[in-house]
Amino acid sequence: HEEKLIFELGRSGQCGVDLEEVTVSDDRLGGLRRKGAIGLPGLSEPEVVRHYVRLSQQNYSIDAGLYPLGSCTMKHNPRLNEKMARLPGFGDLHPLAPASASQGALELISELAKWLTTLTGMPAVAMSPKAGAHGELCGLLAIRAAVEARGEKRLRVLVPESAHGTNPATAAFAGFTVEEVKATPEGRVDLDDLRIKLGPDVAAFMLTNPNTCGLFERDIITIAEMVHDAGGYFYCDGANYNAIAGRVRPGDLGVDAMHINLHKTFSTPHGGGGPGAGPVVLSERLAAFAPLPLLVADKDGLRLIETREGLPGGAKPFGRMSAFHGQMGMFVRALSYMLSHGRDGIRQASEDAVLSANYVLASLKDVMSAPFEGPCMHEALFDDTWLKDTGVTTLDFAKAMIDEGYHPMTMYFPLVVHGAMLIEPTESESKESVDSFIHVLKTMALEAKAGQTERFDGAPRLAPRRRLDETAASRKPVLKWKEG
Amino acid sequence: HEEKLIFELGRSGQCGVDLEEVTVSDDRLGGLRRKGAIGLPGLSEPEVVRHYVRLSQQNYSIDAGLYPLGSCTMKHNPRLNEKMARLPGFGDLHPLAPASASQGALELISELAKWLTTLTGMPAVAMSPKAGAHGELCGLLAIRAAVEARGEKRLRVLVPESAHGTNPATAAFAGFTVEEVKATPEGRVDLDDLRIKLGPDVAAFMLTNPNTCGLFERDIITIAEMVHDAGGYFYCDGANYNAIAGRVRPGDLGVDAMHINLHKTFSTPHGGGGPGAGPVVLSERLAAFAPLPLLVADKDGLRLIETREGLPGGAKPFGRMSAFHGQMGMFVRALSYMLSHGRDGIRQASEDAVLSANYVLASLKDVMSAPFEGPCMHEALFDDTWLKDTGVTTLDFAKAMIDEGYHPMTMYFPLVVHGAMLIEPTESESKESVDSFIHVLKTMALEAKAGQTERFDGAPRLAPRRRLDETAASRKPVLKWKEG
Amino acid sequence: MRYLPLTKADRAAMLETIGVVSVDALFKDVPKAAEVPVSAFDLPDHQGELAVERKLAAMAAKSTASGAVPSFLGAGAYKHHVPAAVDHLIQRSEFLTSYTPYQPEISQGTLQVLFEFQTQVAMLTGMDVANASLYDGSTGTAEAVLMAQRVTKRGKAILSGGLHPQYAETVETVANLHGSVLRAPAIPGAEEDLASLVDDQTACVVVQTPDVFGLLRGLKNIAEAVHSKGALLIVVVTEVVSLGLLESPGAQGADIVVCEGQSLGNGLNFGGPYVGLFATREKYVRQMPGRLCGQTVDAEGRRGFVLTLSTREQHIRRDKATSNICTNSGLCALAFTIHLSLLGEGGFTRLAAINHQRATTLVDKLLTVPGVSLVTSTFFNEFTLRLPKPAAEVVEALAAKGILAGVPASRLAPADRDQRDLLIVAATETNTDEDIDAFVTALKEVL
Amino acid sequence: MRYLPLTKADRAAMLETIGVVSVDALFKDVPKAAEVPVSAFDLPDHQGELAVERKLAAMAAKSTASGAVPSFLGAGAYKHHVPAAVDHLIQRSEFLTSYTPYQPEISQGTLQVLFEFQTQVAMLTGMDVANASLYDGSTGTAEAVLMAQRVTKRGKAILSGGLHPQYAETVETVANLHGSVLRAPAIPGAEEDLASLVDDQTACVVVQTPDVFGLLRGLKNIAEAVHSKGALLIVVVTEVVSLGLLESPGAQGADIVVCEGQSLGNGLNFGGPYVGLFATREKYVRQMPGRLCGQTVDAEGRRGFVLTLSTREQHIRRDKATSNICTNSGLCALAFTIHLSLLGEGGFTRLAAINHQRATTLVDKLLTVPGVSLVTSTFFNEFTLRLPKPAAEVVEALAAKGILAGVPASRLAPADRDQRDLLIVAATETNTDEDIDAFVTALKEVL
Repeated sequence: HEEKLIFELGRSGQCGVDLEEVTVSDDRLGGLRRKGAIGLPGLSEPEVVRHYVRLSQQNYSIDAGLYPLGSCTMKHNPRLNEKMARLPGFGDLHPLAPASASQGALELISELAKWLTTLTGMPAVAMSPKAGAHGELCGLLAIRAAVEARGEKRLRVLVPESAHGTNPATAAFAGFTVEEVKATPEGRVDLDDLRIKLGPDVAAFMLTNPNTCGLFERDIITIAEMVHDAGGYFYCDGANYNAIAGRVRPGDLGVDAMHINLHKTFSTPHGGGGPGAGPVVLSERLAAFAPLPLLVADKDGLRLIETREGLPGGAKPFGRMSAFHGQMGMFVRALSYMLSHGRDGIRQASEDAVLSANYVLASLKDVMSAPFEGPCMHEALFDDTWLKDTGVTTLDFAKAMIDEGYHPMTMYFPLVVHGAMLIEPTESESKESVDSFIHVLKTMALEAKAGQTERFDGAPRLAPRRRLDETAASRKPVLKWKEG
Repeated sequence: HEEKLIFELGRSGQCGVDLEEVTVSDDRLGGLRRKGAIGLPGLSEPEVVRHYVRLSQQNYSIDAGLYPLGSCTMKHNPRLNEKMARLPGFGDLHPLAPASASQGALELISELAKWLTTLTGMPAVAMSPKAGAHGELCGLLAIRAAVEARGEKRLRVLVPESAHGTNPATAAFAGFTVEEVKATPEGRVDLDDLRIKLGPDVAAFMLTNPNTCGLFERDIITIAEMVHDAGGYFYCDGANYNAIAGRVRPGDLGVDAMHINLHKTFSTPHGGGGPGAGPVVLSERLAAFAPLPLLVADKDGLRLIETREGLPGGAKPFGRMSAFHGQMGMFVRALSYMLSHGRDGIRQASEDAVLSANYVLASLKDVMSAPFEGPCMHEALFDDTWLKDTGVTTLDFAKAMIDEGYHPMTMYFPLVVHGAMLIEPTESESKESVDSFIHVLKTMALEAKAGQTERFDGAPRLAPRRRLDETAASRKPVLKWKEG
Repeated sequence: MRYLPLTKADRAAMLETIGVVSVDALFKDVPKAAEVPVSAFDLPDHQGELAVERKLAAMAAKSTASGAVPSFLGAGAYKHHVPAAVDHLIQRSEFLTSYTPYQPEISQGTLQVLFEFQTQVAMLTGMDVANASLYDGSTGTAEAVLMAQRVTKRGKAILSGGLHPQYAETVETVANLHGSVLRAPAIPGAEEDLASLVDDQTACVVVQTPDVFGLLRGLKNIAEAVHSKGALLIVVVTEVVSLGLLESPGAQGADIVVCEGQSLGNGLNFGGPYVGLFATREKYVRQMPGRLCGQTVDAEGRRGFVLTLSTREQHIRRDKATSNICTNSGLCALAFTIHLSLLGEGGFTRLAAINHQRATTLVDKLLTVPGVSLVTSTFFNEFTLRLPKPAAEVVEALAAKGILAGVPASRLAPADRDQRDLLIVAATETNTDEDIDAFVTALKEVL
Repeated sequence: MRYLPLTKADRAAMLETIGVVSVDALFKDVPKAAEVPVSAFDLPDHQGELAVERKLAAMAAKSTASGAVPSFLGAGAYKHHVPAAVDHLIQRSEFLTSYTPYQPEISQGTLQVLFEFQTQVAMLTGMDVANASLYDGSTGTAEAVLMAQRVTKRGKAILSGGLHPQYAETVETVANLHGSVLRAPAIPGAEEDLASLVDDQTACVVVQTPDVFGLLRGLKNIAEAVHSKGALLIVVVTEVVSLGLLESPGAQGADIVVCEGQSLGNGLNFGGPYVGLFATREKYVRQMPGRLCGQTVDAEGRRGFVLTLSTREQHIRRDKATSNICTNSGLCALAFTIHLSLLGEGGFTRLAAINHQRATTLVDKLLTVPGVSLVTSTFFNEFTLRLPKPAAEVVEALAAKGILAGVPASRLAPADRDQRDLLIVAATETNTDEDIDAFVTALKEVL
């Protein structure tokens, strides 16, 4: 079925809402009344509902199957959290309602902040960043402000070569120059290279831990000390926090700032690409520089400090990440998740995530090839050595998984591994589900190696679409519908 | 994908809820504590959610496509109605809460009753029947009580041969013997035959109008008079009320009782086979016999009379259809639908339903064959004359529609038409949608007649299952899962 | 008119294809005298969503939701916590807006759910087979009596005095048409001697456990007595959660078991829609009312499910059908099945234990109130108290204090003076210690 | 632990396959000193759904929902009626629980929605192209300024005094890193002379309309001035519904248009998540931040959609990317698109007219209150009043009477003494005549 665009389905004179026609005068419009039509199509409610139901049916989802995207943490999204986020006292509360009318919401933010700081062992948290990359920016701006407060000028940021693209992008966005630190053959930070590159002009070292190869950085405490000794700050990318939450406190590792992807570790739904939320926990050294707004408690209850007027003692906010107070809807979901799991459940979830990934690694490492020695953390990394001479690429293999009812794993990331395949089953999968997945991958791998490559050729075949021409799309971009 | 049964997926020690383990003593259990295990499987929440999401994906639905089931009225189910039914004052209200705590719910029932009686032009309505067939039963029991109150004995009920199976089944259920009245070649009640069969032992004539051939009974007023003249009551099956609501009042036609399928005309969702709701409107002659509970208003507000104690003057309820007060959840949805449409919208909906059916009839009658002259009401009836000698049956044709993305139409009903195909597009379909449907049927019909019958052979092929062996299922019924 | 996709232009084009000038021409078979203008209806015109929502929300606000106050109402409908996943899943378009699964190739979702439901119901009740649900417990009980009349070819149905009076009235309304109904008088807190009423004209005896007063009824003796006369024992359970703690009716000799399934997956809804569970022994399967889902294979040999044994049903058998029912309570059955799947063996038995423990705690505290005594020595999550004054007055007085205290027995049986001071009280996992204390305190105040 | 499917037995079997004796062995790379026992966390253990729901519901009950009282709050977030179908559809598993559509073969649903969204945004804003959404209006504005700095290779950004102060602060936080930001002082109710501030170092001028006080800003003059200096005009719209009644920024010469899209499809949510709309001229497309969805064909020639121009993005370009953003506000954009599809041209323009009419009615009634004057001679659905006493005090006094009267300008700009008595008031289609009368009456009482 080819579902048309709403612009092709709609027609003038039709409408999916019933609103009265009112006549308004021009008196208070300053001559700015719209002259032409907008061009929006008209559709009745039944047509709109069917259109979007049909479109949804062309999507894969975690509710319908295992979603083994390494570094994305596609775990179960409890519906309780959706229900809680829709409580009118949260979902229908205006961000500029008086503090007296907002106590419940402020209490929720306060409670979530307590969970985040307690779990991470860090003294402070900036709640307002709206996604992981936004959290990185927040952390780097706090570092920048701290460096400036010390009267120093440090304009370099170091990142490992295996880093997520957001790390260098954010550092550049925050006005730093970026330099890469090499990886060892064991897939971890090369301490010698780090030592060479650290210096009085380095503001921060950004490290994902567990790292993007799915490994825990064994020398992390040494790394933190090296960075601190050089006068820099240690930024930890919390993308992989799901492996260690409830068991390891980043604060104990010497981390100065770490963003937490609530949509990964704490299961707010990915929603087809957002919204996320990326609160940043901060060390004692950075806490004072947290951005506005600040949440404080006094005798009248909780209140927000939203401007530089009336700051509490010592606060030196570097600025503001966005209007209002952050992703409240995601906060409610995350707290609902945390309360449900409890400290014991969060720890168990981390352990199960790691257990599942190692189970996948152990079960597949003989038919596929793993570039690094295990154990891994919550994701299992393979390279494409084992596909050599088969004519099958990582891409082919991943796309063929679609025909078996699975979303592909993360491919070609991290960049340090050739033809990388990064598999993260998460703690939400049953053993039976993981076993089926392993069985399918094993079967496919053996076929590929045996030269039975038909299924890989131009896969997928059973999806709503065959492979799409991405080159044509970017060569001559068609970014909106045009009549005719 | 073959989705296992929960019993095959689950395992002991797993659970999808977190409930504390409490120890209870036997003191107040009278020695009746359960000894053995029940045998239920254990599954975590993610597994349960995925299981039912995957199962749902094997279903067709009105949200995803046109559902042309004649006599079933598969129309759009507005989500507003779902939201309204979940308002705590309706959805979380106990049926035996004190009247003082139930005023809002009683007001809703009262308001819905007003809409139903006003639209039908009937003085009273019994709200408690839980589905259409239950409403028929309610109507016949009221008739039975009225006959008995007159000191008469009338044990026959007449139904047309084209009637829904529920009509004779209900009449028998209510203790009547059933006799069929013939149809004319024009697909309507044979008045001569009716006249012959009416008599002093006939309690009621049951007629669907518009009838099951999709036609309005032109002589309905005469029919009512004939029945009344013979001392009987005129029961109208309201299954097809969707064609005339807001335009014709059954009360004006001489009807004594008519059930209204809220899940058809007033769009409460079919839910894969229920729940429905079947309030019965009653004429002056039957109103006194309406079953308990009765809703009355007095100085303290609204209240229910639930037992024979304290009946209002003249009330002679024949009994009780069910515990409590009927399908409240459906009442809310239906009233939400009515308020949204208004009297003008309900009329327009009827007109559009009739228009669409006639459009289908006009567009297909040259390639398929229609047994009766139009215009039809809200459903278009075809027979299988046009399939003669093609080797394709009504069943084949209907099943092949599945491969084109459509639910089949109603088949082999009404029984008076050979190989019947009854198509009801409803008012919820856009012209474009109906045009696509017509185009597909026309293409298929031309192929069938041209001898291109491959697609019909063993259709469907693209559905989650091929044709299922119903004979085997009923010969040796397997009605539950068994271990191993 | 947001729900109607046809535009004026569409209508004109369609009329042209049909070959008539106006839609009125399509109604030509309607007698002119019977057509009325829209103004004939004293009802409002169409309204936007916001207006409808305001009106209905204002109405709903005039009732007291069970979740809004301490609430101890039972007597056939129970407030339980339903996991959020249940309501989410039943609202999926593919479940909510699909029809009866007559076309199995594109209805395996609904059908497999029904097969799972039937299996769960058979397990809970301890019976061989179950159907795909009936409207509710009360109509299911009536169907059970009619089925017993068919099976035994006898007319007399004996109803225990502990059967919920509204169930008994529902049974009487239809079973008297095909035989006779004998209702034993209610003896709150005690088992009546039903065995002595059974004779060789008896089709069935109907016993509810826990009974309407909350008393647990042992079934083995009555089963023996009934079977010795060739009659059937019908057991009714209005609180299905009790089956997590108590012996199943099937294990005690029941021939037909009917339950109200509302407690699992479904809200109170002021009495409906609910879901009737109906289970029986294998040998009676072809006499069962209602839909049945059965397992089979498709043309490629894959397991699949279909509606089966439809030769019992009205659309085939017409006036010879086993029942006139052609609807089940599909979506409510789905909710039941999902909730029970989430619970599983462990969760369901723990839930039952918690319910009993809550009721026990409540009883013990209420019995500290002077003048209050316990009528039901055994109970699951519901029991009956004798109060020192009419229970209906007490309930009203407590409602004014924001407590829904229970159901006065007089509401169900106003003619029975002996029941005037009896209050039927239920507790579930949703009742907190604070709820219980508030009840006890308020009761002391009003007595 | 209802969300964790592994049982003890599963874990043991998996450990055996891996070849280790306990899960601790899998954490062997973690320094021992850094591992803490679960007791190290001063937090509760896991809880059931009912307990969590009780706790969060009790918390939520301590806030005043906008729908619960007459509410006139705006200043960047607006209470509108969202049709029930929107929330139903966005909760479908396939939208809610899917990832970014990097695998287009199994993500056409999300992708086509984004393509529709981009088209709608381009239409509303009168621009050539739009992206697939950003976090919200404020961060979108910051991105727009950075983009202007990239496009013009100049550093200076001039912000109108009518720009929402929290937007201005968001811009300053990042744009100062790559240039300088000049904020014009706010002159409530009037347009400042921005043109005179533009020089050949200027990258862009940012104007909000309706501005934070509700005043409508004409853009043609400033567009001309800005373009004559080779700079870009960035237009910010915080109330996207205004575009149904007012001329689009694109038609008035804007180069980049940023809107907060919350008003359509999305709830107030105490400030987030919201959805930023971002549109620009064709020639700047490769300098845009954020995801873009483009049309293409699949291997069989069928139309399909993919994420495109990703060479701008961080996962390819790393530190050379146009932005560090790798998330859009997908589900909020979906809600926006569904709501706008339901509205269509007719519904959207009627909605805008109703909003203006509501605000006009409210203004006229409020101006009957002694001492109250109107600061903004033009407005859409929001305006600013001067009160005879500090607005923050009045707001608190009215809140105590159950009316959320508006946003005191001093909350956004406490340092500006001139704004102390200014109250920013919004009205939408959700405000009834009764709401308005209650506000007017209460205001008379507190002044």
